[in-house]
Amino acid sequence: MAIFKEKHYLRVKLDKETDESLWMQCKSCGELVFKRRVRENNNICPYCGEYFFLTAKERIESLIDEGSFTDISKPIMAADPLLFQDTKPYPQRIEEAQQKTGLADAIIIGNAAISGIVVVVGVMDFRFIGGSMGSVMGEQICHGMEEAIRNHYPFILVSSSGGARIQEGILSLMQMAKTSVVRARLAEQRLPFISVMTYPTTAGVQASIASLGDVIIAEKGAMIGFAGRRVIKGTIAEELPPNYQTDSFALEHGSIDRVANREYLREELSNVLRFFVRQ
Amino acid sequence: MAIFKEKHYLRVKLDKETDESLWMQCKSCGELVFKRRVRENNNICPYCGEYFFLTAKERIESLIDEGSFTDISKPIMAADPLLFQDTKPYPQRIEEAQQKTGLADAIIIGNAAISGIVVVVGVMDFRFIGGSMGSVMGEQICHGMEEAIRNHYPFILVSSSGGARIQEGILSLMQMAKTSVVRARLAEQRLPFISVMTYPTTAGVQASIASLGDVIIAEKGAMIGFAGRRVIKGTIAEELPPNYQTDSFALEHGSIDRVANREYLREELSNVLRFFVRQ
Amino acid sequence: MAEKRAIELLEAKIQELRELNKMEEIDMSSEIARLAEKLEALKIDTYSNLSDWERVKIARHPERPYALDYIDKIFTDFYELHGDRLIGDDRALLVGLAQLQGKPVVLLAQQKGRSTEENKQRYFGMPRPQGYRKAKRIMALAERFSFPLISLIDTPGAYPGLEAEEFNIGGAIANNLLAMAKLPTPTIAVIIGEGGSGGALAVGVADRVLMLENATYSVISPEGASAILWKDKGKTRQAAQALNLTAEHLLKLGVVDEVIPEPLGGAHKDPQKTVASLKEVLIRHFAEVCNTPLEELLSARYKRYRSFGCYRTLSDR
Amino acid sequence: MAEKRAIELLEAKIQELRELNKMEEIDMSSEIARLAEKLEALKIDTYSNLSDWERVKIARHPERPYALDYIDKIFTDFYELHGDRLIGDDRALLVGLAQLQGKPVVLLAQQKGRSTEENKQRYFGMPRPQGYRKAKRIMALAERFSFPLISLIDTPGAYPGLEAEEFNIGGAIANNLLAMAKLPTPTIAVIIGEGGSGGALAVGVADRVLMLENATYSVISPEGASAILWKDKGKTRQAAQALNLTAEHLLKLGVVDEVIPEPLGGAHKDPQKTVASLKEVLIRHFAEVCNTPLEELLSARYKRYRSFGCYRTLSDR
Ligand SMILES: [Zn+2]
Ligand SMILES: [Zn+2]
Repeated sequence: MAIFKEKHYLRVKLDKETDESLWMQCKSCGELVFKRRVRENNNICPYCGEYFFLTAKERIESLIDEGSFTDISKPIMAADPLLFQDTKPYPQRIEEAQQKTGLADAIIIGNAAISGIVVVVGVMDFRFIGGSMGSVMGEQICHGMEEAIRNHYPFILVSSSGGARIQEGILSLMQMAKTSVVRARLAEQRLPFISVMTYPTTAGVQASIASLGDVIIAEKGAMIGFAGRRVIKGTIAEELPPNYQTDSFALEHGSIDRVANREYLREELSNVLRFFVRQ
Repeated sequence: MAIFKEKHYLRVKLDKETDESLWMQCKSCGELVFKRRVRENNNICPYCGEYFFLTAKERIESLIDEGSFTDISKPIMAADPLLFQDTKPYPQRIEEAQQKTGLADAIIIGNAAISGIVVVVGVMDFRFIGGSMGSVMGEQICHGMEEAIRNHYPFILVSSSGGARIQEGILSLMQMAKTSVVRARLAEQRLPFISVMTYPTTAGVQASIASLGDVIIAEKGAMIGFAGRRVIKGTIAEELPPNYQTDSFALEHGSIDRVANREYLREELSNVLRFFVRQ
Repeated sequence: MAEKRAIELLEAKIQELRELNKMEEIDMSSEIARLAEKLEALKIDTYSNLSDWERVKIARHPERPYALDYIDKIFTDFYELHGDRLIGDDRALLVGLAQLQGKPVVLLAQQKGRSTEENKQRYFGMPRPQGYRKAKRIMALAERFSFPLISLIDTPGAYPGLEAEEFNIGGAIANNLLAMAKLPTPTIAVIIGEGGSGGALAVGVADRVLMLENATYSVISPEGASAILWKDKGKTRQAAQALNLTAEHLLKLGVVDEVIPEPLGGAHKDPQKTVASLKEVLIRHFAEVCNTPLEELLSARYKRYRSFGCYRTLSDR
Repeated sequence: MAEKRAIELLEAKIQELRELNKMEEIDMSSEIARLAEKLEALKIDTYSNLSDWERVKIARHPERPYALDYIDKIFTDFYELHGDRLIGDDRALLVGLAQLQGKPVVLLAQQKGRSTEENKQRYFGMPRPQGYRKAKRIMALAERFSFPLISLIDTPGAYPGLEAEEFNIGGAIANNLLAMAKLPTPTIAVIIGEGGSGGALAVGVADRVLMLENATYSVISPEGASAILWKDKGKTRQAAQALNLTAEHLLKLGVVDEVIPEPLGGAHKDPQKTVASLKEVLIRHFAEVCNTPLEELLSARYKRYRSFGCYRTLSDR
């Protein structure tokens, strides 16, 4: 369930006037920063170290060997099986998201190399309806795993998602099962699956494919969990610890293997991949 | 580790003078009870419901179809591989235990029927050095499982043990691994193993074969756990709940499947066996 | 609804007349028959065009039969097994062995409470990680002994709470999906009440998915969808409609294989009849899956789940 | 021990002379050589007839190399993995991937703390259920990717505490024994310090069991045995003797395959040398198990554990 308000997480807020400009303001420390410098710094504020959101493409750039990426996403986009309409019709939401992001849906699948190791990688984009998993994302993840099986590559999935996409109803829920059955095949083939959880990896995505990695690495600052703080507060009125559903909470409670700073994530991946790939 | 004082658990205390007599006194309610009546009542006090200890033979009687038992224990007894001596030599302890119990060691293995279902059953006897598991018990349990495999019978183990037998040192510890490797074979053969935990099932026995049942049934009033109350109090000075390591504690914390009153244990076994045996 | 009140009054009246009929000399059977006819017509009018939101309320009706009611009547020798062997036991998700048509099966059953006290114990039917892991443990038993597995699904969702998060409820659900994907034994899931999102799916990946007529199955509750999408807690009716969460819709979407009819007005109006319908359908599918070679089942299960989803190729655009 | 004091004084003296030798014109090398000879003789006198209780003290020596010290020097690229995916992470039992001789392996390592703070985190090297279940999870990884598994054992025992019991530590240990019995990959266990009962065995069922000369491995601690059997906490020396817990004894009993020599006085006297010995022995066995067909390994592992024990047939009586 995409239960998060986007604005709460969109930490990079560009002034409309200066959108095209060279400068941006850090929401965390308030400093004006040269945008290229931020970009070159993995979208980390050079002043306060705050992580800004990475688009899927920025994430790919920051993780893989330069120039090694080939987009192998299936040429598909969302249909509207339920003729879903809330405050707008679903197709309109899709179109707006596509225009905002330049993506067909909330995930890109590609071939790439990480320190020379060839992998299939899937990267979610939170800007696209909260990175929500509908039929397209489910299909792309399965397609990615099948490509990995076909070519005997490791599979890497970088999650950034509020959960299942409500607008496709039960079909979104079924993507949790769908990705799981294909994940089982990947395991049968003894191919490694490294799951990278970033901010946020929650609800239907955390409760399915993202939690099924052979190794699970969280990016520092990730949010990881099933039911959001608001849901729990609403239902149970329980006091939640300050680190609730943070990377440190997940590590402490044993649901992930490691936490890595963004700038070391590439190295982290290359370190772990080396065990699984005979070179 | 046999970390319990026997006297603490031997609740049936016969007056030396009246040992041969027809009467006994219940330690719990103080009533004088006709011994035969207690015996016929599964060694439960007819006045207060207190469970008295069952010897292995009494336990067998109370669980199986009358007259269906054949002792198939291996004709073995403890050696003294370490030439172990504490306040007495180990062979002397063995001999005393043998004389007290009329048993070769702390377990009997047999063929028997429960509601007509033929099984291999192993039953421990706590009177024999605290039901401790040394080489003989480990071998007998393995032998029992192998008989079950040979004849395609279910295997039932009724535990009553303080843990591994100290006097055989590391060889006792190895019985935990030994029974586990044979248990794995039983599973490969898809034969059911029903583990019955009685008072007490602790330490090395609870931390190996007794916890590996396909179904685990505790007798009401059982004690189940790894580290005894004294050990924890001694090491950690933690406050322990009043039901610590009782049957209800184990049920609540998910380490056993069911709790059954002694008088229903036979029925309980026949109920569960029926699922596994095509008749 | 005024119609519901009228139905209740009419039902009461007919009952009174039936009592009179027994006790007195006067024969009232023709009057009774006429009234019964009227009642039937009124019921059909009232219930056959239930809105999706009305079905949600029926699915949640406090008198609706719960899992144990079906287990009692359809299975024999239910032998409950407790505990995940890790942390604890969960009373919202029961597991055990039982016989169906003389064959041993493994049961997974989500169970709500009838009383406040029972609901406290059963967390209002919302399983915790302890429950999902107990289910996973019992799947291993089903595998070892080739017991078919039958799930009865009825939950608002997995329990949202701090302890559940600490015990990695998301991971527990995910691992159940994986386990059910591979489980080498016939599996059937029946949605008998609320099919609440991941909390339902975690025991619902199966060779056959059956669903009672007024049960619901959804990625999110209408309340949740209303709050998130409309930013308004009151749009539950619209949300229910939009979500396509009824059995009829789910049958069309291929998520459900067969819809089990309920008495007019819902299962609670005639539990016995509901049990009988469910039993008939379940037994038919049970015979089918048990008579299908395992390889075929697994391959069909794979294809079923692999193919879920609906999208356009970009050239359609 | 007066001898130990003498050894320390002599060592200090030799060190002083060596310093002098460097700085001054005077050649003291013959004096140094003579003293070194004396020192060696004294050491042999003192250490070569260590009582079992003295070895217990060496095995527990706070300066003794711990698991991470060996991992650092013998393996490359240690990549720790955290968490059991159920409850938590355990710092007394570390798991991870590493390379040995250029081959990927899975490591299980029981790790004590050096400081009070570290010991608090590591529960003095006593793993909790979280640790054993993390180990079991990583065994599944070893199985999937055919990684050999190497355990470094050094624990006073599994952690005794309320939470550990609540999380079924006995069941966790039992299930590890079962998992290691079947694990279809080569396995080696090395006892580097204390092999504390079930808490050690839970990661110690293996194709090869190696042991450092002054390590111990026992069904119960000397303190525990003393309290239970002698009803006297002071009989630890006798208990240690009676338990046959040293490497030499365990080799004879067939529980251990090879004893790895330590420097005189114990591993902490010369950690580098100890590491080198351990590495040599480990690598030799590693090559052997990796070159043995898996079927053979599993069948030998079965036979090994099936045959443990010593008893008389009743006709011997
Ligand atoms: Zn900043
Ligand atoms: Zn009494």
